[in-house]
Amino acid sequence: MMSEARAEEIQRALASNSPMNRFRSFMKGVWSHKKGRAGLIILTALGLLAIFGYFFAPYSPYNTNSLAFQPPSYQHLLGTDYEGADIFSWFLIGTGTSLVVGLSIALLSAFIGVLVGVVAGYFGRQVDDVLMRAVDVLLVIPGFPLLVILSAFLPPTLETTIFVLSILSWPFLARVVRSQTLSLKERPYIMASKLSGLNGMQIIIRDILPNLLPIIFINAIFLAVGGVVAQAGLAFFGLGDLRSVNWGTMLYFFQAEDGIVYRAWWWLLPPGLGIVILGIGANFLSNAIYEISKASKGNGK
Amino acid sequence: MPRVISMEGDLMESSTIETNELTKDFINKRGIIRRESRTTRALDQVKLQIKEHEIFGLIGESGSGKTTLGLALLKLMDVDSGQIIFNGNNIMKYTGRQLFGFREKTQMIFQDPYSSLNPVISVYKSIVTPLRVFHKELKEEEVLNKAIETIEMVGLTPAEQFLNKFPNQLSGGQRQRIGIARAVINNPDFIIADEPVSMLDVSLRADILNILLDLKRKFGKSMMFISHDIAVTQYVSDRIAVMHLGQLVEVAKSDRIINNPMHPYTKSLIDSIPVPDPKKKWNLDESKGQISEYVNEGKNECSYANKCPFVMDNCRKERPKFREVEKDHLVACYLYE
Amino acid sequence: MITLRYLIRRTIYMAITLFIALTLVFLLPRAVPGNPVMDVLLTKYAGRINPYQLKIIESELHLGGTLWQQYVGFWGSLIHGNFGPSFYYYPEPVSQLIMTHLPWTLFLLGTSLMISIVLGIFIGSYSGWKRGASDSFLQGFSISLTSVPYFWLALIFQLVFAVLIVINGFHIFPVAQGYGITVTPGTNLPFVLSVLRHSALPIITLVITSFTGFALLMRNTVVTVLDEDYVLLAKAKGLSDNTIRKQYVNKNARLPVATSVALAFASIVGGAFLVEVVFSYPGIGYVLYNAVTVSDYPLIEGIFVMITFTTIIANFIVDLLYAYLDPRVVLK
Amino acid sequence: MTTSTIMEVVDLSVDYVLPDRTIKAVSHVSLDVNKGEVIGIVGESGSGKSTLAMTFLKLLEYPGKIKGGKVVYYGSEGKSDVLKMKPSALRKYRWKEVSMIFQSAMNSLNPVMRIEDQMGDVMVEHGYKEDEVDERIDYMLQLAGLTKNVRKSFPHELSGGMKQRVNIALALSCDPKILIADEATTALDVVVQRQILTRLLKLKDDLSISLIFITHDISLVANIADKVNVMYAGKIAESGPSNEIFDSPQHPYTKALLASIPSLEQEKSVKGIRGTPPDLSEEIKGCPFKDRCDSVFDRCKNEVPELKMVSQGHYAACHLYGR
Repeated sequence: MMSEARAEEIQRALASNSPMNRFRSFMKGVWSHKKGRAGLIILTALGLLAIFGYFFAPYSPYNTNSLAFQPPSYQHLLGTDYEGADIFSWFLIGTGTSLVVGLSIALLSAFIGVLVGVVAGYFGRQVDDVLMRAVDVLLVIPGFPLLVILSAFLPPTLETTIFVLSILSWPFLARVVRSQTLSLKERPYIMASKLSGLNGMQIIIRDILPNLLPIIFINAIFLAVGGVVAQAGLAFFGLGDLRSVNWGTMLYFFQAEDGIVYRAWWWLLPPGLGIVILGIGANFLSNAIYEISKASKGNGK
Repeated sequence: MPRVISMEGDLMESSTIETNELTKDFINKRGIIRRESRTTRALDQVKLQIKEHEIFGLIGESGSGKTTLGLALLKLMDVDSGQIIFNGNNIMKYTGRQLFGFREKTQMIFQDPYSSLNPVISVYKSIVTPLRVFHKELKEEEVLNKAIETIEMVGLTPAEQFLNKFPNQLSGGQRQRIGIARAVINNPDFIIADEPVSMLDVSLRADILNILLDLKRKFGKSMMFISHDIAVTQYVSDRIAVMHLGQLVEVAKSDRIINNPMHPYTKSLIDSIPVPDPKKKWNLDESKGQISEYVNEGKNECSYANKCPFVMDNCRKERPKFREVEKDHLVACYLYE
Repeated sequence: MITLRYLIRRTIYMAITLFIALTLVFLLPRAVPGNPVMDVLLTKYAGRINPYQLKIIESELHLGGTLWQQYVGFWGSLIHGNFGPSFYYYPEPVSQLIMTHLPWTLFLLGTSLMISIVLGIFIGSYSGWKRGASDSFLQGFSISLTSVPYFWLALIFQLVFAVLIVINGFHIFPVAQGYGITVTPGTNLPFVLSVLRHSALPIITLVITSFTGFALLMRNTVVTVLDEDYVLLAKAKGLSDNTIRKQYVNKNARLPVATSVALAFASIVGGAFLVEVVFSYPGIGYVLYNAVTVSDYPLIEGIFVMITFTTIIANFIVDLLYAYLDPRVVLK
Repeated sequence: MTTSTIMEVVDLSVDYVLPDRTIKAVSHVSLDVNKGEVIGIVGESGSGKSTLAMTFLKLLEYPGKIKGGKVVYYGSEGKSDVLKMKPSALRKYRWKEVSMIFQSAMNSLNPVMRIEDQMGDVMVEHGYKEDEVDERIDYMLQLAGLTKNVRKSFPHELSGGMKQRVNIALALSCDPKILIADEATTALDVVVQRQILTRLLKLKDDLSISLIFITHDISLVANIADKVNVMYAGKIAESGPSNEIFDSPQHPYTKALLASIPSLEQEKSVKGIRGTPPDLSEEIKGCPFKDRCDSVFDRCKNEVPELKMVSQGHYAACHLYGR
């Protein structure tokens, strides 16, 4: 029998492997990675802006008591728009809406994409054929015109936009997840799990999904950014809820109300730069995750 | 020990697993962009018996169907026709509970130490899975004790240093030992070791082979040892079967296969093995061979007919049956009829 | 290698895709409660279209009868290339409108895609071959560009090059439109020059936002290919760098780029549409934008069908091109 | 060196310089290659044998770095250090003087070029005339045991064995003086391996070239090499005529290696070598084999053993031998 001390030692060793600990050490890895840290800082800053921006907004976005098309000043840090509303307030509040839209799209489409991809990849045969044909068709049909036609017929709300964009965003992830699943499925350790009596769902949850996490996470980040951009594009096209305050509607009104004629650069820059910064943060973070997961899986040969 | 009468009427010891006329075709046609479709017979009426407490070696070149046979025996791949008898039961149609019961009794050791362990699962979690699934009644402490015992049995001491490791923190040899520990922890009746040392450095192979021999000695496991390396196979196996393009061509005790190969294919195989002895330098006059590629297309003929220097008309008319040419030495070749 | 069998299969596949897309177009307005098409006709266009014309439109758009009758009628019209009349430009047929504006979009798309691919392959190949400084520049450049919305960049360019910068009273580029008001459309030099000048900013916008994708992909594959044994063997053979690069590296590295063109096409269409809106460029995107603004449903549907068709054909061409570039691919 | 020496490696060291560490892949290796000789270089993974082969053609790339030493080639125009050659001279030297069959010959053919073009470009590069090239392609394919119609094929249309033969044809296409085969048959089945190797050895005799045969398979070396170099941790542990190496191995590593492989000839129980090779990115004190060696003694821990002669032409780097 084992000695008491040894048993304790073993217990301690096993405990250090809890999921919480692994997540913590993963985050530590991201933080100590140069790009990862930059990405985390950028995205956290934007996230904080999204959550608390509303409280810091100096004006209501519907307060149109000031003069129109004023350049930045102390009263209006980012100037005013065609109605005299404060652009800085619009931007702060719009950040929240835009990010919520992006995040919802990412969650919804990642969920569909992963589900379809894993099921098609793991169970194969007819299930795979049917699902992948659907994915192929959706990938071939040009996304933007389809978005336009869907949005044109559906009620113009933010929920519609999220729904429509999610429906159109998942196929690519599904394909990525499927091809990864196909290659994972052939690994001997999956066979070992089968031999150990695990069933399909158990294998997917235990063996396949954890290996896909980095790639799912990376794709979800880009789905979120893509969602923000696509929502802005739709809004710019006059589709979706134009009463909602977000980066997309800011750009729509800039175009529709001749911001260009008034040379209102202070109106044009904030929403676009917001998107660009979001994109850079996402890129940094995903690069870091990719490199870290590659290094940790490195076979050490 | 119960004695049963085999198909040929010989008296045989009881077998753990046996197959009857196992046949499997691969038809290449998948995807929109695809290459020529043709049928390849990967298993061609394979008939064998693996006895209790024996290590049964299976040798053959790449593409001979030896891995397919391994997967078929463990029901990891479906076959087209034939029978697999495990512990006296025909397992061909097993699904659900029956398959689950069969899984409990079988295991496999894989070739690639790098992809046979899930990179995101710790050593401990990896090896205790079979216990957790098949023996839900075991207490956490019992599982742990069994894990430690098994890890030390495969030569990794002290075990606690390894429990918590992830595969990328282990060397190839250590990974392969963990793979073995996972295969034996549930005490299965039958294990398939598919090229378990071919991806390891030469100096590490011997220890793995000795572990397998130990397992047999201590626990009397039945094992099928699949390999392309005849010297290695001979070292661990009691009997050896030679496979060529889906057909078994010769089965005998290990030393008989090596010292008295009969089938022309076995002969050329044994002949081609490099021997660590400079006095046996290769004769350079045999370098005429054209490389030609044949596959088993499922015709009723000897799979070696296209390459065999002794080929006769018979060989292409009907495939030769196994004959017992000397005691326990089966050869499928018309030269011995 | 391409077989007849493949061509047939592929055609069937394309037909199925188109069928699904069109059925979607048919079902969508009918799935929304309270027929939005009729609503729009009755409210928005109440004064402009008289009740008699309304009846004609209703039958031309197959808005009456059972769903199945409507569906059959819908297909009947489509086969004749008839998408019905535009609401806004009534009674001009949708097909006519599309035909007038399609060349503009094809010009914009074709030119930018071509420049992007060539530029991407060239820069990516160079950067992958050299690694080092140009490499991190490309990475940084593309990281900051990948998420830039096409239309925002277009607006910036418009603001800077067509509004803010004035040299001797002249702007470098025009603010909007497809050609100047002083030229007459036709095959005359002033018109051609005017068209080129007007399309410069839209094309530059599209190229800048899309070439980095190709460049980065090319760069990454070049780096991978450089590690291949056949490149090492080519070096061992004593071949010149030039030969190695052309025959061994680029020939292999451009294959994934070719596959990516199909996906890029679908995405650049959206970009082009938005950019057209910014520059009021007389292409399909601008027409679609106007159609959306005035709820001109037949026009929206017609444009969607046409763009889907174009994309499917483009995909097919890319596949053939791929089979031509890679001897391992058998299209069967 | 002797008059028939064609290549001489002198005190060669190669490092892989990575951002966070430096791996001493090859350290202080010296060896001679004589005309018409088959030199075997054996070693396990990470022993530096492939890195060594790369230096013969000066093919090392980032992060590989030559730390010191020479690779002297005795050509028709006198001797020259390969590692100091200018790019133009180097291009003339490669393939014309020394050619190579690579480790994964399966992947060493360009998938999008026809076989004849891949054989042709190198001949044109080395000055063969157009019509001559055409004939030579057929001739070389035939030498390697292939038929003419292979020349129009793309690599994916050939089997593993055929590709390997194409590689032999390619390697011989410019009449080299030395042919390096780096794990050239590792991926092949034993029967095909034997066919290909016997043909290669026969061609070597007919064309009187030298062969440097690199492998992890010590038995294979016994069957074909005249002289053997056993590498361990980037160094030559033992070198000598092959019958001496196999009949009376001196270095404990060679002995252990031979004891670890099962043999068809005699019934013996095999024994692995305990432990693992040392991490070459760390400073190794003393003998690199000391932690795995059964005959280790004090001196091994501090002093690096030099290659010392144990009998005529037979050297071992071990403190047990020599003074």
